[in-house]
Parts: sequence; structure tokens; C-alpha cells
Amino acid sequence: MTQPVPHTARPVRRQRSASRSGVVLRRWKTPKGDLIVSLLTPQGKLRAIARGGLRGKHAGALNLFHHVGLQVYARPGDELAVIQQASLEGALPRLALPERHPYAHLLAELADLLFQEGEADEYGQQAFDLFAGALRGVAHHHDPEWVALVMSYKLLALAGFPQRTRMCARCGAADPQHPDPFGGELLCGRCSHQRALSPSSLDFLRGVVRRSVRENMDHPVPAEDRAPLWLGLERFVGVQVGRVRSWPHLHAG
Amino acid sequence: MTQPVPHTARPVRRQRSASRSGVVLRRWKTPKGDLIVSLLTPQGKLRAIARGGLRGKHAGALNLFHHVGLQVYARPGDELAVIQQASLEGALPRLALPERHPYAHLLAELADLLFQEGEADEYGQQAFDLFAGALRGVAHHHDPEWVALVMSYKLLALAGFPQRTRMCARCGAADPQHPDPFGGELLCGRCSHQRALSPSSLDFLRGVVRRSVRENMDHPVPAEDRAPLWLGLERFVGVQVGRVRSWPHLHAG
Amino acid sequence: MKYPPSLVALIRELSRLPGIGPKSAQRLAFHLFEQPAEDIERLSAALLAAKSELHTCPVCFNITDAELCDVCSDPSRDQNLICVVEEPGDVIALERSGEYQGLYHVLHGVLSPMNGVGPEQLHIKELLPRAREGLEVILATGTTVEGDATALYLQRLLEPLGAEVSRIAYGLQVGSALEYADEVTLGRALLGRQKIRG
Amino acid sequence: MKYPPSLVALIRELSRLPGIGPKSAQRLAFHLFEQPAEDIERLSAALLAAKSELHTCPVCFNITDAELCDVCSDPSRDQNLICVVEEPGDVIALERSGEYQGLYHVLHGVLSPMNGVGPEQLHIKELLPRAREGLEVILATGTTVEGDATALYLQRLLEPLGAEVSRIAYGLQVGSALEYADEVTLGRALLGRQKIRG
Amino acid sequence: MKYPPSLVALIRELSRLPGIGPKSAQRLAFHLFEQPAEDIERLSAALLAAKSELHTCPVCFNITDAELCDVCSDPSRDQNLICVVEEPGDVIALERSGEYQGLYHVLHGVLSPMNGVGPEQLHIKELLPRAREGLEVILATGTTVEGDATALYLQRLLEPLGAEVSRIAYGLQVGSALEYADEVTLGRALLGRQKIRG
Amino acid sequence: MKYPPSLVALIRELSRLPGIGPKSAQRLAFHLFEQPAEDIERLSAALLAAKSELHTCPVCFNITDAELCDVCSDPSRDQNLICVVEEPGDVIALERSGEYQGLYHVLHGVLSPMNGVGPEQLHIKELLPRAREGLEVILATGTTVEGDATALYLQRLLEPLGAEVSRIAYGLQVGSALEYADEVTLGRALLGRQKIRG
Ligand SMILES: [Zn+2]
Ligand SMILES: [Zn+2]
Ligand SMILES: [Zn+2]
Ligand SMILES: [Zn+2]
Ligand SMILES: [Zn+2]
Ligand SMILES: [Zn+2]
Repeated sequence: MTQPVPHTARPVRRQRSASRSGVVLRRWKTPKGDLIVSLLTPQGKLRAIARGGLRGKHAGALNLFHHVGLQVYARPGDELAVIQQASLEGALPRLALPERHPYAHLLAELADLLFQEGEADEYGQQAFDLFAGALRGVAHHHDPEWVALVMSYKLLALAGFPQRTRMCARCGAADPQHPDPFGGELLCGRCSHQRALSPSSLDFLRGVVRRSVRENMDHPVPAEDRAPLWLGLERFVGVQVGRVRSWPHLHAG
Repeated sequence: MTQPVPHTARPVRRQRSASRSGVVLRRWKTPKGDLIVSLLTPQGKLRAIARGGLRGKHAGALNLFHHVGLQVYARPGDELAVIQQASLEGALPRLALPERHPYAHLLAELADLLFQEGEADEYGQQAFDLFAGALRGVAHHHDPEWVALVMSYKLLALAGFPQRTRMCARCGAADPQHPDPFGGELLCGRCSHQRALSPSSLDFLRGVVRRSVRENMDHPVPAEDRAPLWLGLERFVGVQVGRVRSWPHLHAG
Repeated sequence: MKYPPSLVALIRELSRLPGIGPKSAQRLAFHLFEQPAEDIERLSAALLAAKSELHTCPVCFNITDAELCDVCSDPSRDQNLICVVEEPGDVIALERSGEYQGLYHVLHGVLSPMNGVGPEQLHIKELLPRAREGLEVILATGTTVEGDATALYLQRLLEPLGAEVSRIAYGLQVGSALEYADEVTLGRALLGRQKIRG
Repeated sequence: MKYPPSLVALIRELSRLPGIGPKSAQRLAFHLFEQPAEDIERLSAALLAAKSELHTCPVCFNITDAELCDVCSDPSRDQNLICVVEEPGDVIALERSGEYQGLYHVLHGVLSPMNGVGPEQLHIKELLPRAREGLEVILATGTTVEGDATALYLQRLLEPLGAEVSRIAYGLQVGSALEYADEVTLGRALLGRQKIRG
Repeated sequence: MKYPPSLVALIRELSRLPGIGPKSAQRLAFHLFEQPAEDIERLSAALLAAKSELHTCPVCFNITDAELCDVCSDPSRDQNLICVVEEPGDVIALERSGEYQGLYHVLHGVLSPMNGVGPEQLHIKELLPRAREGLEVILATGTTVEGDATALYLQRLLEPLGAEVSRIAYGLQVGSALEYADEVTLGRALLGRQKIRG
Repeated sequence: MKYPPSLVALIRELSRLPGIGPKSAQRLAFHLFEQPAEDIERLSAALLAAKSELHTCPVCFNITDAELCDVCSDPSRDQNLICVVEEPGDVIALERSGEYQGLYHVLHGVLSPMNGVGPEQLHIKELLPRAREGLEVILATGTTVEGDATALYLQRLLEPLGAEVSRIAYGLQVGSALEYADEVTLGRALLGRQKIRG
């Protein structure tokens, strides 16, 4: 009597199902009423489509910034994985508050730009934890602006875009202290005509990557000194990473 | 220069779309989450399926007793027409009231039994108007029981099941006045051991089909005399038409 | 070709399950055939164990394997709140929402005379003794005509008993645009509008 | 085979329409080819007429062909009620529900910084002068995070101006069973429960 | 609320297009309203241009803007092969497959007596003069009952004229598993099996 | 709330079945809970019986409960025809088509190196001894790249053994219009055209 081929040797079907869990970075409506979402997961970024999502049972879970568990189904050759089931694992309703909403957008837009699809490298889990923590901070911390600033610099560094703070970005001189109006890094006094940054701002820029999130949060730069930091960040991202549409709306709330 | 074949000569495509408007008589959920509805329309009864209807955008419109406009799509050979669009044309929320709800069920169940699918005969419009009027009456009239009784007899007659009231259902004798405990029609004094019906009940039974709805409504049988009429109706329908599950629940409200 | 009777029997039993048509039943049967014997035995045992160990809670008619269900026997649940639902699955859905800390009452159906379901076919008479002053009963039957009728019927019975009676909200599902809501729902969502939380 | 340029042009223009992919555009083009010339001319004229005659109402930003839109110029509408919506299509949806007799204000979008939409991209500054004591503003933006954020933003601006501010209800769509609602919506439907109307 | 007549007219014209229901027509109309005037004018002009410039080729009844269509006027196409199809759109589908280098003949329909379509409503009489010894006619009407009936009808007419007549293959679509094919197709696929190319 | 362990176990086992997600498994479990005990016992028994009684036919690897399967042991089947398929379910599909009277050979998979499936993981070595002069082998693996690759691999092995080798037809599924077929299938349908049966 012959037994069938054992299960492990059986060919995988053309289609693959997978479970993923992540935070919704963006969502697009297609004209047909489908929903395309981009998520950050511990295994990297994922884009998937929920058919009929705008009127379907997934619309609730697949909201911006929601942490969702997905069952996706991808056939080789399909451009996008199809979402079969979606369940909410966590929501931060306070991100809709006017003083917090724009920062959540900035962080999600940055994350969407910084991480590529299918890149499941060793930093995946770290990136996911950092981003999820950033959203939690923006939702609940009394100073969401500071959370956004710290976490933006942290995300940039993790994605391989650390700012140079030890040498002038133009001439290479040591100990630069002035903002670079074009590249967003630091310039020496000879290369820049702008006023030097405040000591606490300089300390922040030089330490943000190396220090823990907690340490950074505990030593905020005074609110009135943050404008040059935001400006530097915007320039740096614009030059190194790409266009971020949230900038003009950051201080609208 | 050759012109194309004029439009009128062009073959109709294999699929047909149609617009229908009617009242939902019944709805069934399929295990997949589709919704099958049976509607009474001026063109006869129609059964159609709304795919994913239970979670879809049609769930609201396709409720019991709703008057809906449908866009259906039927391919020859398909068992059920598929609902593509559904919009509400009228709802009677008061039909959910405990003292009215069971009568609406009775009328819908009767209509579903009495009218066959695809029968678009000359009575279609009349049947639809009668049934729609019956539901409106049950929803708004101060005496929904009386509406249901009158309209049930009217619907039966229109569907070709008039009661014989001029001769004893067993021996044919004239002027029968006693209830028939088995067939639900009338018996003479010799054929029945039951008490004769009240004069107003007899007058109702003999006149209900011929008189207008308005006339019938204006001359209600006193509530305390209606029990034999309901019993007769139940027996008559049971024998002539088929099983109606609403009976035991008529006076539960 | 004649199929082996035990294959035919398995396909027939599987196709009795809701949502599983004859083609899926056949696919499932072939899939099961390829699985190791232990897997089949575990599924078979799970079926028998579930059937023999589970029953409905005598208080709320939720599914349980104990004398009282896990909600009824938990003193930390809010004893002044009962949520009335149609089916045991609804309890799971509400628990998963994480927004509810009260008790339940499972009707096991809705009023539907044309389907032969009246009050005595549901667990309504067991709900009435639970009603009292200071209790809020949330009627969370579905938003169909039958669900509404059941809610109205219960409200008439419960209010004279001193309970406060409320109905789960009708409105837009979360994540929706207005254009994807039907007219009936939109009308209800407007009527049910609430003062915004600042 | 090279396609006739005018056919190619028509397919290209049609496939720019939302929801119409290249295959549907081609099917539409062939369909139009078979229609009588008058039908095509009527469609073409309707396009041009709509574009030249329609504009947004200067008060509520609804679509109109008159100086004021049909709602703003109707004195029988409730002048103490303004419903704020995202798009002109939402006005039609609400009118169709038959439950609303007040005025409108169409934002033409929602706040969405990552898409470059801030308050100044929407018709918000034109809403503020309409606010006053005795007015109720119903915020009927979608139930997405962006719709919520827009509602909260407007509530902060409108309340100091004396208007009462409410939000369209979240909950179960009409005709739904609990098991088909997602957890987020279920939670909102429980929180938003309302005293039942007897 | 009364909608502006030009909006109503546009929605009505759009909803006449196949596959566009009233809701989609409304969405399209609002979309068009938001587009720049040039885009609308370009669409409108494309419609009129297509209608005035396009007609059917007098030989094969394909769509063209020239005296003869691009296939009929191309001497490099195989003149000994004519593929008979139902609709002009089928020509595009076959051209896109890249597997065909012969000529076409577009019937503009299929035989369907119950819809009033007999041989004289189709471009059949214009096909017969094209038949001759040495010509292969591929009947590529659809695989429906009507498509089959039309193919058999043509075969009876064409064979006596000396043409070789073949039928497009029935079978499994590429990329399919057997379990997803219906029984009729499977039966045809077995009957139509071909010696494998090594 | 904690769910009863036997309920959790049943849901877990059910959700292992292909095509049954966690939500469907939950719905199934609640459904089973409502069924009479006999039904559950019958399902459970059917599972165990199928597993213990069924095995693969040692000749063709179809599923059977006898020494040889019903096809192999039927002398009236055409012994000069073997149809090679991927899975036991394909045998049922072909039998249902009613067009086939020969024998089968079930490979239990297709070549798919990236999934670790090479010739030795399939029942190929058992097919070769069945090949001989006068036999036609119909390769009815799926029309995927893997199915094609498997067919070509088998053809190379079988032809030298004297068997005639054919491939199931590619083409339009029955009931289809050309415009709904993809280009690859259309190209294959043209190439595979057959002389029409008059
Ligand atoms: Zn320098
Ligand atoms: Zn008598
Ligand atoms: Zn309990
Ligand atoms: Zn206006
Ligand atoms: Zn031509
Ligand atoms: Zn065998």
C-alpha cells in the first residue's frame, strides 16, 4: 500500500497566504472604491489592496496610523497583495487632535519615504518599534512637537541618513555651529553668515542618534529654539531623501 | 464610405440589465454573506442576489418591507439575477413596532406564497398596489389587525383564491352561517356543530372581495368577533395555499 | 468511476458545513487526505470535545464549558449593564472591540414570524428576571427590521421593570466616506449626531 | 496594425476618467462609434455646457449654475443648521436621505498634510463668518482619521464663535448584523448608544 | 434641492454609457466639474472627431479613418488567411496577441434569432466574395452558443467555395489549474488535445 | 473574557483547513455547536474513516479504498490512453466532463524547483514503466509555467519509450467572448485552431 508524498515535499500552490502586522502609513482610494494601503511592519514595508475596501468590512481597521493584523494573499506576478482579512490591533484616536495630527502625518510620510518595500533587513524590527513608539508619543506626550523632532532624526539615522555634525558640511572644518540653509547640516562660522545654533540645539544635533529616545525626550530643546532645527531637518530631508508634503502644515494646528 | 450597421440591428449582448422597483418580501442570508431577496414588483415577483450584501452598501436598502429600486443583471442560464445597485424608495419604520410587526410578516409571507416568479400578468400592478397599501395600512392605521385581515382576504381573492360564502362548503346549501373548522369556508347549520358567525362577520366575508378597501376599512368587525375570522383564514390558507409560519405569532405583540 | 464510499461520505459531511459548497468540500477532503494521521485525529477529537464539553450558560446563554460562563462568573464586570445580542458570536465581536465591560444576554435569534420565530423561541423570558432598577440594558440586536422589532419588543417589556433601555448606535462605519453610505444609514447618522468631544 | 489617430485619441481621453481603465476605455470607444451621431453630439454638448455653466456657490461651495445655489437661495431651509461635508457629491447623498432640511458647507477636501492639504487649501475661512450664536454646525466629514481630524480642527474654531457643534453618528449601518461590523465600529456603536424611542 | 439642469443633463448622458450606472455617472460628473476647461474641451473634441472621422472598412468592416483599413491596405499581411470575428474590438485583442499576421472580417454581431439578428443583419454576404481556393478562414467568433451557431453557418457557406475553414481552439486558458475549469471546457480541452511540440 | 479551551481548540483546528480564515473558523465552530450531537459524531467518524481507509492506488496514484483504484480495475476503460494529471481532484474533474474513457496517472504535484519539487518528489518514475508502443499519453497538467515545464519534461522521457504524447488544448473557455480572453490565451487559441467539424 503506497502512502502519498509527505506534506513537506508537496508543491506550494501558486498562491501564497501570509499574516502580517503593521501600522498604516498611507492609504489611497482607487476610483473603483478599492483601498490601497502602505504599512510599516517588523518585516519591512508592505503595500496591499483591499478590494471594495471603502465600503467593506475592512474600512474601519484600515485607517491611517492604525496598527492592524492582516491576512494577505499574493499570487506571483500580482502587483499588490490582496487583503483578505484585517483586524484592528491598536488605534490612537488622539492623533486626530489638531495639535498632534500634522506630526503624525510627517512621521508616516517620512517612514513611507525612508523604507522600501520588501526590504526585510535586520533593522526591520527596530524601524517598526521606533515608528510605532513615535506615533504613541505624538498621541500622548504633552510635547508632541518634540517627539516628532526627535523621532524624525532617529528614523533618518536608522534608514542610513545620519547628519554630519562634527565637521563643516562645506569645508570640513571641525566643530561647526551654524545652520546650512541649503543642505540642512552644520557649517563653520566662515562658511555661513547665519547666527550660530543655541548650545542646547547643538548638543541635541550631536547627540540625538547616539542617545536613547528616553534621554532625548528628557532633555528637550526649548520650544523657542526649535525653529532652526525644523528648518535644518526640512532642508536635509529635501536634499537627501525627497519631497515631503507635510512640512507646510506642521504648525497649522 | 460605408456606415456601420445601424444600432437597432445590433445583437443584444448575452447579459441583460434591468431596472425594477418593488417591496422586499423576504430575505435570506447565504453562508457566504450574500443576500437573497424576494420582491413583489408591479411586474410580478422577483428573486435576486446581492453579492456580499450583508456587509455591502446594499444592506441598508435591502431590508424587509423596504420599497427599493434595483438595477439587476441577469445572464441567461443564471439562476438568480444579480443586484448591481439598490436604492431606497420608501421605508415604513413603524413596521418594527411590536403591535404591527407580526402583521407585516403575515402579509409578506402570504404575498410570497401567492405570487409566482416571472408571472407578469395583468394583475401584477394591482397585486403590487394592494400589497404596498396593505403594508402602509399596517404601519399607520390605528387598527393594524383589521388592515391585515381585510388585506389578506383581498390578496387571496386577487391571486385566485376567493372564499365561497354563498353555499355550504360541504353540502352546497344556500346561506351558510357557520365556520368550517377544517376548510375555513362557511357551512350550513346542519353540516356544522359550531356557533354561527356574528352578522357583521358574515357581512364582511360576503362582501370583502367586492367592496373597496376603503369601504371594508370603514366598517370593521368588532375586535371581539374577529377570532373566528382569523381561524377561518388560517384554515383556508392552510388548505388552499400552503404553510404559513407567521400564524402562531400574530397575537404575540 | 465510482468514488470510494468513505471519500464520498467525507465530502458529503463537509459540504453540510455553512459556506462550504460541493467543490470546496471536495478540495477539503483531498487536502485532509494528504495530512498526517495525527492532524486528522486532532481535528476529530476537537470536534467531539467541543460538542461534549460546551453548553450555554444558564444565566446569559453565552457558550461555556463551566457552570457559569466566564463573563457571568467574573465579579469585576459591571453588574449594572447587560448587552442583549442575537448570537454567541456577537459576544466575541463585542469583547474584541475592547469597549465593553458589562454582562451579556444571548437571545439565540431574532423575532421573525415568517420564519416561525416568536418570543417563546428566544431566551426572552430568562432576560426579564434580570431586569431591575439601576440596570442599563443595551439592545445590540442587528440593525435589520427584525433586529429593530426585537429591540422594540424588549423595550416594552423591560422599561416597566425599571431598567434603563438603550439601543446600539446606527451610523457610518469607521473609515467610511459619506458617498459609500446608503441613504437609510446616512439619515440615521444625521439624526443620531452627537455633541462633539472637544 | 496602426489604429486610427482619432480612435487612439478618444481611448486616451476616456481612460483619463476615474474608474475607467484602458480596456473599458476601448470598449466605450467602440460603443460610441456604433451610436448615432446625435447621441455623440449630445454627450459632447452636455460636457461643454456643464463646464461652462456650473461653478461653486460663493456661500456654501456647493455646485450651482445660478448666483447662489438652490439650497442657499431657499428661505424654507432651516437657517440655523449647517452641515459641513467634504465634497459636492456628499450634498446629493444627504439630500437623498430626506432627513436634512438645513444648509450646507462644502470644504472640497479634508485636512491631509501628507497630501499637501492644510486648512488654507479648504473652504474653511469662508465657514467661520457663517458661525454665530444659535447655529448648529453638523460636522459630516468622513469617519476616517483625516475626517476626524478635520472635524476636531473645525470644532476648535467654531465653538468660540458661539455655534453648537455636533458630529454625525458612528455606528452600525442599517441592515447589518453585528458579526459583519468591524471592531472599531462596534466599539463606537456601543459608546454612542442612545435611549430608545418607545 | 433641485440640481442644475446642465449637471442633470451631463449625468443622464454619462449614465447611458455601457457599464456606467447612475452612481458612477454622478461621480464622473463631479470629477469632470473639477477638471480644467481644456481637459473637458479635449474630451469633447475627441468624441466629435472620432465620430466624424471613423467609419468601417468597406472590405473587412474593421474601424478605420482611411479608405481601406490599416490591415487591408498592408501588402505584408498574409493574404491567404482571414480571421472572422464578431466585433471591431476583437481585432484589437487578436492584434495584441501578436500571433496573427493575416486579414480580418468583422461580422458586427452573431446570429441570434431571438434578438432579431439573422444572416442579413451581419456582414456575411460581403465575406463570401472573399472566399476562394487556397484561403484559410479562421472562425473566431465567441465560444457561446450563438458564436458556435454562427461559425457552423459560415462553415456551410464557405466550404463549397473552396476555402479551408478552421475554428479557434477551445480549451484551458493559460495559467489555469484543471480544478478551476468547468466540465464543458475540460471536455473540449481533452477532445482538442494536440501532439506536443518537443 | 476567556474562551472555553475546547472552543479555542476547535477554532484553531478548523482554521488550519485551507481557505478557512480565523473568522470563518469561528463561524463554523458556533455553527457546529448548534448542531445535534449525532451530526458532529458523523463528521468526526467520516474524518477518521476517510483517513484510515483511503490510500493511493499503487498503479495510478489516484485515491482509493481498494487494492487497485476503480479506474485501474475497470477492464472496459481504454487501456491505450493515460491521462497525466497533477492532483487526485483533477481525476474527478475529468470524470465529470464525461469525455474521457481512458486511464489516469496522478503525479501529486508539478515540477517547481523553487519550492523544492523535482522529478523525484513526483510519481514520475512509476509512470515510465506504463509507457509503450500504441499508448497515447495525454499530459493534462495545468496551463501554468510549472504545468508546461512538467509536460515538456515528461514528453522528453515518454517519446523515446514509443508512446504518443499529446497535450490538453489551450484556448477559449466555453461560453466566452474574445474580449474577455487574455492575449496569451488568444494567441494559443489561434495557434491551436482546428479544422471545423461540418
Ligand atoms: Zn566651513
Ligand atoms: Zn351543509
Ligand atoms: Zn453567562
Ligand atoms: Zn450655496
Ligand atoms: Zn479592412
Ligand atoms: Zn489506479
